[in-house]
Amino acid sequence: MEQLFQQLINGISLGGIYALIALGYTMVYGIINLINFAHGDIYMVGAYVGFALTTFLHLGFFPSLLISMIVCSILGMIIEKVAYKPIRNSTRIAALITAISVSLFLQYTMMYFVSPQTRTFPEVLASKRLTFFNGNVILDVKNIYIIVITVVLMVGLQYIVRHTKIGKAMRAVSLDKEAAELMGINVNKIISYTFAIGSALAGAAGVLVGVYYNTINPLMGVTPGLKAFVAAVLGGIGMIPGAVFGGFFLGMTETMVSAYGGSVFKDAVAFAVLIIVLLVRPNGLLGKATKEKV
Amino acid sequence: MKRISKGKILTFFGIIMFYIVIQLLINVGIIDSYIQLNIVLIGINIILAVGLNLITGFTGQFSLGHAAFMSIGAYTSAILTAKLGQPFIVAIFASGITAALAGVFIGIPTLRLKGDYLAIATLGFGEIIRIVALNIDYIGGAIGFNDIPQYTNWSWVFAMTVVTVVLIRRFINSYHGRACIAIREDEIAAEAMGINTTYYKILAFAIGAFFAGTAGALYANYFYFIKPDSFGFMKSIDILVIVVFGGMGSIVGSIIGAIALSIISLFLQSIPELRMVIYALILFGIMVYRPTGLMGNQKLKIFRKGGKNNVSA
Amino acid sequence: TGSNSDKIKVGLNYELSGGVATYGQGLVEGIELGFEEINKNGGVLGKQIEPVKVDNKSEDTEAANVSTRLATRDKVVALLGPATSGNTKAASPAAMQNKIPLISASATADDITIDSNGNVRDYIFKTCFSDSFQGVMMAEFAYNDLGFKNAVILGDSTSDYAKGLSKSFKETYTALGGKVLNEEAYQAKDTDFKAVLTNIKGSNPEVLFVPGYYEEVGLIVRQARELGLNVPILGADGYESPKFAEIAGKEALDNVYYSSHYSSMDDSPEVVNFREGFKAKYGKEPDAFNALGYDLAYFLADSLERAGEANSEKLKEALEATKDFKGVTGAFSIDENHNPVKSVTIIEMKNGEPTFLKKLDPK
Amino acid sequence: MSVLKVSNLSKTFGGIRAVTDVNLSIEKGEIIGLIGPNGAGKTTFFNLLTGIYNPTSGEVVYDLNRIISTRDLKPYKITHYGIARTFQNIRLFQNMSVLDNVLMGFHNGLKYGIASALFKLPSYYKTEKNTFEEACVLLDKFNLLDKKDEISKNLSYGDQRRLEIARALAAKPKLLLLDEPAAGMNPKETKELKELITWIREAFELTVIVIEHDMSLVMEICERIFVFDYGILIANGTPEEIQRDERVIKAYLGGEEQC
Amino acid sequence: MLELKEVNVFYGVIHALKNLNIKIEEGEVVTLIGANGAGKSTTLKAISGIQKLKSGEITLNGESINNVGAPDIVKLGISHVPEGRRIFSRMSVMENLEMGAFTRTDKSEVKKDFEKIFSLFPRLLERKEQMAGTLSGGEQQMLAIGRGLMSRPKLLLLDEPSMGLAPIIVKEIFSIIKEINKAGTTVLLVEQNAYMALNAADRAYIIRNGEIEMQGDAKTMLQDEKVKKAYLEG
Ligand SMILES: Nc1ncnc2c1ncn2[C@@H]1O[C@H](COP(=O)(O)OP(=O)(O)OP(=O)(O)O)[C@@H](O)[C@H]1O
Ligand SMILES: Nc1ncnc2c1ncn2[C@@H]1O[C@H](COP(=O)(O)OP(=O)(O)OP(=O)(O)O)[C@@H](O)[C@H]1O
Ligand SMILES: [Mg+2]
Ligand SMILES: [Mg+2]
Repeated sequence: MEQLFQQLINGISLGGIYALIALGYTMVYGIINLINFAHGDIYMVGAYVGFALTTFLHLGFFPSLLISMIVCSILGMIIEKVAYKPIRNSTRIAALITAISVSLFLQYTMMYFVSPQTRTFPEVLASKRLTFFNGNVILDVKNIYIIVITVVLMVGLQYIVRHTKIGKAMRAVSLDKEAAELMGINVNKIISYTFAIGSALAGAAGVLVGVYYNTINPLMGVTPGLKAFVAAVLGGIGMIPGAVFGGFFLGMTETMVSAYGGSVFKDAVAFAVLIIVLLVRPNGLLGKATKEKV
Repeated sequence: MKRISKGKILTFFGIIMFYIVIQLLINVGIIDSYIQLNIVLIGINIILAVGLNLITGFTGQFSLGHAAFMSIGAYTSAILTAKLGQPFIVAIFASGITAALAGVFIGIPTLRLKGDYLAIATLGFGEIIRIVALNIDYIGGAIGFNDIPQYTNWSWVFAMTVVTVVLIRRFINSYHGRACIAIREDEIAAEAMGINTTYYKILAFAIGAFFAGTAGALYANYFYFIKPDSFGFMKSIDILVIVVFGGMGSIVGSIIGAIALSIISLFLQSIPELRMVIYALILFGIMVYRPTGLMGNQKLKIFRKGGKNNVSA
Repeated sequence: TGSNSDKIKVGLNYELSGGVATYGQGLVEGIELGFEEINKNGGVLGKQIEPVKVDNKSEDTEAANVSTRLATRDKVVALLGPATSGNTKAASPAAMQNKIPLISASATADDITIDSNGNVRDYIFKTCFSDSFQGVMMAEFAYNDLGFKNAVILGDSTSDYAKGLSKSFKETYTALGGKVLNEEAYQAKDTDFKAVLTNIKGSNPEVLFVPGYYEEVGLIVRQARELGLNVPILGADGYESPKFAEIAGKEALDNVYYSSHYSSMDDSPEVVNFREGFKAKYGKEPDAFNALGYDLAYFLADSLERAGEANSEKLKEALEATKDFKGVTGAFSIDENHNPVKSVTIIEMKNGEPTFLKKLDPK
Repeated sequence: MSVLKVSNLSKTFGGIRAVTDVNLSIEKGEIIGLIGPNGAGKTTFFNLLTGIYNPTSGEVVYDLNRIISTRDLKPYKITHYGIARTFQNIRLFQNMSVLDNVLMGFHNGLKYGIASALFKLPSYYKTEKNTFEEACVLLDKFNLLDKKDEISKNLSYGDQRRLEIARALAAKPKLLLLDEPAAGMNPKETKELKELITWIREAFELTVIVIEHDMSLVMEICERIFVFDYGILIANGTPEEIQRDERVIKAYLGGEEQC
Repeated sequence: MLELKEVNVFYGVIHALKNLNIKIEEGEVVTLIGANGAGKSTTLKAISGIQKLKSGEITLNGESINNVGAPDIVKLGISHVPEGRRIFSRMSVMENLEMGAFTRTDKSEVKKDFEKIFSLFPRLLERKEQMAGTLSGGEQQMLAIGRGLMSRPKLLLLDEPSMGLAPIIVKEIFSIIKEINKAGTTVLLVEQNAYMALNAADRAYIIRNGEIEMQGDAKTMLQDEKVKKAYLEG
């Protein structure tokens, strides 16, 4: 029983991290229909910026988080301008390959400068733990931070995208860029904003996760990037609550597989669940089935 | 429409000559084991890329799990040749068949999934295969499968590459192939033309997977050693890169893409620190300056982003 | 083969990019430091050693490609690397065909030097422990010295190293009468192990055996302690790194034991010299890979001297005849299976510092 | 003989009743007009007839070569039954050539197996040659032969519409469904289209159902007209009857002058 | 008000507009007619800034708008209702209309305009929350026009607004055009239905293969034999 509670907490904590990364992913995804493989690497850059700020400049957690978000949003906008803008009208697969090239570029440029070695974050957040059931069930306060931040961001983003003018413009751009221009929407600007927001989220996730797990390396974005992509798809592509839901779902699935002794096949089962979910709900858990009208 | 034209005869003899010349060069030692190894690799990559091109380039089904088919073929052949002592030709066929069966198996979800949803499902499929292989002790699990007999040589690679290219080309030029292209262009209209889209999508997966399986067999029986991680997600991406680099929906493109990328990779071996950075820049350059790939042209555009075709997800 | 000029070419086939670039780069740092020192001191056989460094992208195909290239194009006298067992196996055929010795300092699989029929692979050597050796040692240590009767194994399911260690640990441990309650797994690059650790905690083992590398194990140790799983954790030479304590945290590391070649506690002049030299060149503390690479450089130089000329065939014979080579990771001889006969140190982490606990000699 | 009989056919989307309780039957060889205000459910009706949507209730029964009822309607099977259609938003295979588009139309009639394709057996050559020739004949009839190698998306709007009809005819249907074939055509082109439709009916022995907002076309070539409004079949009759029908005028045609 | 001087447009090698000259005065309804592929849509695209000119100049009230981007042209008071509707398919009808008013800041006036659009097209009111992509063809066309009007343009460019609409609605559309024109909006209308277009317009241009073939008073053109033969008679 206590174990089950502990596993639920583990699942939610892990899910919170996936959800946090998936948020930025789905944001960019939803607006320009691009599987932004570089998202995981922007997250990595965010973690390194946070590392540098806390280790060398001895800044506190929140200033580092903020600066890292700003740096990442600028990086995101630059990437968009330099890499994605020129291929905006080409095929989806060409865009995917471009995104992969950006991803490799970020990974290995970083590796070139900082070496592939793992670095450790200084303790910038005191680790406080809450215990229940005579100390048998433990919850790290950092988890609560991550989950609260994720949920707040989700609500905020959802509000922006659904109800503000700029958010609606983002959706309009995602549907038909030319028509959006005819409405007076500056498509370039909107896409830049989208990348700025998405990348800032990645940066925030990088610092948070870096602090949480304490280790960072230049390839740290690969697996979470993939998992976040899975989470985003699982929840329904381009849907902000979907990304969060998908993140938690994925985290919980992986945890429960391990909990029941399947740690060897943890990822395999997670992918199998993904495939099954998609077969049952081809547009993701929260996605609505929209048949093309002919 | 004459059956045999002069051009065809010329091409035929050209291909035969090419084979003989390379074989001679190998015999006299001008082509050493290093060049030979790279020729084998290029051949294997051509087979993989042409097969994936059928699935992704022609039929329009986004697949990120092609390496899994290769892996199935490689292990099948390894078991048959190393453990069961079967002849290579049997192993190659069996590899193709097992991979094709897997292709059918993963093709079935395509009934329901489209675009990125399909991409992630195939990616997941590839990962599942890899993780399962990591944990089967019979085939060595994570430790890998060692001491596979080396049967693959220039003749086998040449023969299999030519067979793959010729058969897939013929398939494309038949009404079956046209049906695949039609599905890529407009699935609803294709159905209205009487095309059983499910059937053709699965068929494309099965054929592509078959050849990937044979490529896996050639691979396993050349390199002595295989392990599940050689057929991971990045390998699938590498194959996709060849296809896109060469041009979606262009078989010649896939061939040129395989050769070009192999050569680029050889040049980059000696600059380890910047290798991947330069590789990334080359990929990026091609995508920006020739988004349709080396041999691609406008007419083969697929997966258009945005725009009015975006009604469904 | 061999080089006639005033240089001796040595091929370095390492994982310099890709998934396990840390290990490859770590080894190369050690090797390059070693060669630098050797060359400064007059080289080998009066010639300078010229390393030809080529990247294999952490891929086995590429490893085979690179070793063929080094053997046929660059005409090297010996091949060093790759780092991992899988890539070393892929690189071996080229060495065998071209009759050039290949030495790996970190490919620990048992079948690196012996093929599936039990024959020795003529030109393949290794200077590190075999997985079976460390696994056996740690199983005996757990059962006999620490007196624990049941254990759980938590290994990296993607790593041949962890798989090999798990296998031999389990065999020995059960043969001794111990019980392996559970075999759990994680995957390289995972960062969250809480689910599996919670599960392990539920099965109440006396000891936890975690074969793997310090990046993941550091996190595992840390998270285990956070979850109140305070049983001893045992492992092997993959733990050897100053980063280990940084990642896991000092307190968490109490009650952690591992087997290793080299201990930074050791203050023999060679070791001190190496540590100083390494810090001077790279500005950081060396880890096990650095040390193994460093020893590999000296081992090669030593064998070349004994061979008398830079000739692959002669070198092979010299390698086979190695007796009591003394390196910073310990002294070893090469046995008839081309494996080192090397004693293992068991190290206990105390307050974040590795402390010498015991030395075990091979049987 | 009724080629098509529809009974009590309904389709709802959520709360929207797109087609409600429609009953009608169509005789062999007729040209039928289907008109009605925007959103009246005409296209939806076509989609029901071709299996793209499943009806909420009711039934569709064809009597072509054999009896086909609702249950068997799968989009990819309809050409097999002898039904072909065009789409309101042109759906050509945009990046394929004009010729290939028409060749696609023949898909259903082609019979050689994959093996013949891979090994180029005689049946491959024979079938490919025949279809190629048939396709050329068809393109010629539609004045598209000289453009056969153009990429279809580069055609002008009118040509694209004609190509879509040619492609549908290639499937050798008994029943042809045209959804707003004259949209985007000028009066002159519309006139050519009228002639074309009457001609193909004769030449291919077809039954044709055409949805159109261009009254000149509907009134001139259709023998019978059905009028939909809010999903309900509100009128049914000859062009003259329809033109005089008060309800139709009020809902659809509008008052006085006709253009 | 708007003038195109010697405008040339290319799509790759296709020379779509050849030295085009068009002049539109304030308060006019001008129509542009021509066969398929003549270059009508291209002309509108050039004006609204989504198609780049190869050479020539477009001026609005005497000032060149060659280098003004499409979004800024909307702010200058030009609204383009494109061919093929181009509604935002996965947004609701209401949201589509809001996008039409993207450049406006006068909230209360915008609200009034919503009402106005709904009274012009009651059908849209019924479908207010529906995803635009599932509307019928004609409903989508109404939405496209409504959306175009939401920016309160001074100059409205309409590309085949009657396409796919029921006759009764077509009549309505033309009376709406007249109405908004009376209220002060200048209109440039592209139509296949030349008869109705000429009836509604003050002046007309006939374009052929990217060149102006004829121009003049719309009503005179209605009587012109050549025009009758080429564009009016079915
Ligand atoms: N997939 C769908 N989901 C929701 N509503 C739909 C869907 N398809 C059609 N509708 C609704 O059903 C009604 C009928 O649409 P349909 O397309 O059949 O009209 P139509 O008669 O063809 O009109 P038009 O002449 O304008 O093309 C419309 O109100 C439309 O909004
Ligand atoms: N994106 C494009 N790429 C290439 N050619 C184009 C493109 N758009 C239009 N064209 C060509 O430019 C010419 C003019 O096209 P445009 O769309 O302006 O004609 P239109 O007068 O609007 O015709 P329609 O009545 O069919 O709408 C045509 O020959 C057309 O084929
Ligand atoms: Mg319709
Ligand atoms: Mg037009």
